[in-house]
Amino acid sequence: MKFRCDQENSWFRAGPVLGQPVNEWRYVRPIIKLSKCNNCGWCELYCPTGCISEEDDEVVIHLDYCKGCGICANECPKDAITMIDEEEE
Amino acid sequence: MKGVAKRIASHFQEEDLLSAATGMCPGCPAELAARVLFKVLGKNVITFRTPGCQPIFMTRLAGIPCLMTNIASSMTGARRYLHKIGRDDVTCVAFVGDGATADVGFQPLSAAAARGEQLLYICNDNEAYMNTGVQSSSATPQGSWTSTTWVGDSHRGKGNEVKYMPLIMLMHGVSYVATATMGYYEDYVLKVEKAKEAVKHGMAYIHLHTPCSIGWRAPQEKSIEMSRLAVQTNYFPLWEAEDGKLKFTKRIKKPTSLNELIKLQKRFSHINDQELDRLKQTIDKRLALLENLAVE
Amino acid sequence: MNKPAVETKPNIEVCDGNKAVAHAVRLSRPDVVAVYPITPQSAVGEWLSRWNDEGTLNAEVVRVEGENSSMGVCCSASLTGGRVFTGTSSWGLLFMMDGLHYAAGYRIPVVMTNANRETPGIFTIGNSSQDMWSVRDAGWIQVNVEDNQEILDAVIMAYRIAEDTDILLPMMVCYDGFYLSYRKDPLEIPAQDDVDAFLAPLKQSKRNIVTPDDPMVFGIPSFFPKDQGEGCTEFRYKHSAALERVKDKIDTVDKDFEAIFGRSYAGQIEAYRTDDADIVLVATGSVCGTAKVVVDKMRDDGVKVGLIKVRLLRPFPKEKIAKVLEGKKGIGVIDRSVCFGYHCGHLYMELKSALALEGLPTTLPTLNFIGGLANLDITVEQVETTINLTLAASKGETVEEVTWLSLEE
Amino acid sequence: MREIRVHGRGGQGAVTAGDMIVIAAVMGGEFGSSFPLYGDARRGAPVVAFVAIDDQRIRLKTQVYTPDCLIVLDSRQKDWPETYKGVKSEGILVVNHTNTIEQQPHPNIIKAGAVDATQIAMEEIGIPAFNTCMLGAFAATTEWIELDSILGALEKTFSGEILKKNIKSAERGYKEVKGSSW
Repeated sequence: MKFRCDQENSWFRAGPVLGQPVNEWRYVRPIIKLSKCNNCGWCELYCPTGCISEEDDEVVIHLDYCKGCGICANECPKDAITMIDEEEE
Repeated sequence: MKGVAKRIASHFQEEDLLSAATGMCPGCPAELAARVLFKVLGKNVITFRTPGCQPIFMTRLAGIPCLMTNIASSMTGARRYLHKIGRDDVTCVAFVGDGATADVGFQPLSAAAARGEQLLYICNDNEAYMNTGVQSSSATPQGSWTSTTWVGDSHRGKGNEVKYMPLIMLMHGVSYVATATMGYYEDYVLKVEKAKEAVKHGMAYIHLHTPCSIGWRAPQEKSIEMSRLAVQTNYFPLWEAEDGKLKFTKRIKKPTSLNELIKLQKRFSHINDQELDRLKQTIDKRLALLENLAVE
Repeated sequence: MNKPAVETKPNIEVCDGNKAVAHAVRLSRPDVVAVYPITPQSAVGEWLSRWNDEGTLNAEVVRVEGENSSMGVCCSASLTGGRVFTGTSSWGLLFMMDGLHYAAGYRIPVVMTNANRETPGIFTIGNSSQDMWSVRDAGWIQVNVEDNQEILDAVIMAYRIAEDTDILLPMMVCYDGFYLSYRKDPLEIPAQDDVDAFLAPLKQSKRNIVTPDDPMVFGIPSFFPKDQGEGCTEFRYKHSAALERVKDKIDTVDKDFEAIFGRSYAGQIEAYRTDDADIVLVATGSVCGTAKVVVDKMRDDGVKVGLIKVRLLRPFPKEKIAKVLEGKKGIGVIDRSVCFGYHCGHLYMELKSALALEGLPTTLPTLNFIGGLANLDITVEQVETTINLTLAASKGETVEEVTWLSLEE
Repeated sequence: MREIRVHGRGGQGAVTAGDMIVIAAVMGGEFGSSFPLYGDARRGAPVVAFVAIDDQRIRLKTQVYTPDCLIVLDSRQKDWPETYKGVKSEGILVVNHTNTIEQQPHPNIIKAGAVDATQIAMEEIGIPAFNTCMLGAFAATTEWIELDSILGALEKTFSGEILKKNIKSAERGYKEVKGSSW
């Protein structure tokens, strides 16, 4: 018998594992116009995937984990985020 | 920042206990709600989930997958054992759908509430069985299309009113009942904080309204906006009840027209004026009932 | 009634099968107990609740609202590390069917008793084995016992078997409703010290538990169907292999039990006067008591008859049974249930398949007798009939393969 | 092995009477076994308890078809033919009845003990809990079990004031039973 798992049943260690990148799910992606952004943090707050963070006073979107839902663009009070087609440069 | 605002903000320094990528659909407010939930609750939890949308995202926390038919009893078993070995510090928390709450898992939930089990139960109400393909549940609103309530010559969407779970739970005499939605972020955070405390004395139940862009056939970027509109139209009033005393946490002085919410959702695309009126009447009736019960 | 003090010496008490269960559970020191009342086993929950309220049982007793919930309570309490107990019967057993599969698939040592009773559809509360056999594919270890002392002893042994790290499977101790659950017999109630000593080896065994201190998650679905399928195949294989290990384990545990308590039940099966027997009855449950009396009586009359009492139902002890039956001239199987789709009894269907798998000649005259449904008695006369018909068949006479005892002309 | 069948109605204590005979037998150094049969109806419906006593562990798990002794708690059942079904020759009847049994109730019954257990129970206990009185009468009529063993069984079953009252009732049953034989 060839076993893949050393457990008797489906136990998994719940370590700090990142899931699979989800960038392929996306049709559109967010672009921030930094000139319009006032660092209010609203987009970070509402991003369901938690892929937006503030680094060195600048909002950064980790696109590997962005599913392109567009909530950030919809919620941004300054209209600083626009969703562009994934194919666009 | 001061006071409550500072406390809420402090949660965002906490570690995000969910995986960065989960299998949830794009724009799902439940993913956001769970992320925030565990920032407030911390790691000292055992999570309970059922087959459905929710199991996918709790990969970094101790968890037990349960049957949809008896999630509240499963929580009871773990909670009682933890109590016996002196681990009352561990919170047993469920994050499950409206089907598991209001329908197939209702009997155990009702019994656990009546026994006063110390459980934190969050109902992720997206108003239908979304994970299996948008079948009607007893939380589905009147007139809504679902894959089991079609619009045709003999029927026009779901026939009867919503089974309003939060009030049913209130009548069980549980420690804490609240309605919440991600459109009112800080309100949700405060309610989770209160629930975390209340669970030391009995059951805490949060009814979380989470628009589902797939099942509601609505634009995915609008899910947070819709959850806000649901409150502003009185479609989903925000209230809480500590030890049975009901009070509104958000009063809507000038309600937005229900049409603003309905028109975003293609599941209501067939709705005519008469049907919209009927839905409005149901909503008004519920609000009037809540106002009669409210202490402030 | 007299409440049990902590005894250091065994104590004789006249009690029924349900109280025997309750005593065994109390002595095994469970952490969480959840029992929903159902005839004919309601007293199990009554006794455990009472002793817990009176302070002689230190457990969390959950007054659940249904059997599906009692299994839910037990499963998660077991997953978090507790020793658990639930008991049920018939409709209740079927109401927890999803939970039964859950417990077995998750490989958690839930211990349960089932007072055998007819299943819904024909309204009766009477005894039969229909419920017990209906759940045989849930992946549990199942034993069925003959008398009340055996109930008590089997429940204590169940913890030792289920919680063994080689096994880690839920275990169901079945006993006939009414005929055992309400029968009062003088029982030897073991001393707490002895039970503690018997269960002590389990303290060394470690198993995975769900705790926030070292988060393990359980049964997470895979994103990729192939992984899920292959993973499932592997876990199903391991589960099935663990059930096979139960066969030897139950024999060893029986010997360990005898060393401490002086009583033995011979493990998987009990072969009663079979060595020189020409024909052998095969039965399970309380009817074995009556059958032994009849076997003795027929032996006095010169009939070379023996009895195999099948204790272990899952895994089915096919090797042991085949070994005893090798070279016999006729077999008569007594069933208290109906295996729909085969038009015979369950034990008969199991036995036929065991004989074929073990390579015994298919020409061996094998008869089936169905009786004792819905509290009907399987009487001395009926057992005599089964022996006489089996004897006739063994001599080459033509006998109906399946006889429905109370429907005979 | 001696087999006893207790006939009564739900609530009259037929099952408890059967159990106490077993406890008494065990206290007297014998083995016993008892078990009731009833449907899902409750108080008032006919109930039968099957009891067996022997000097070795009882393996038989069947009902009692050929009783050596009948205990009839409900005096009306004394007149039912089915009460006597299968009774062995040299059978004994113990019945809750006001008067001595004059007429042989069944050809196989050779001995009978009648006691007004309802009256005694009302006087001693205050409620018609007459099964313990009947046990006293059973001990006296059959002489299979010592009265002391019956009283011991009561001690295992009751406590306090209730125990005292039941002991008195059983003792009176033992003393006041009116025997007849054929």
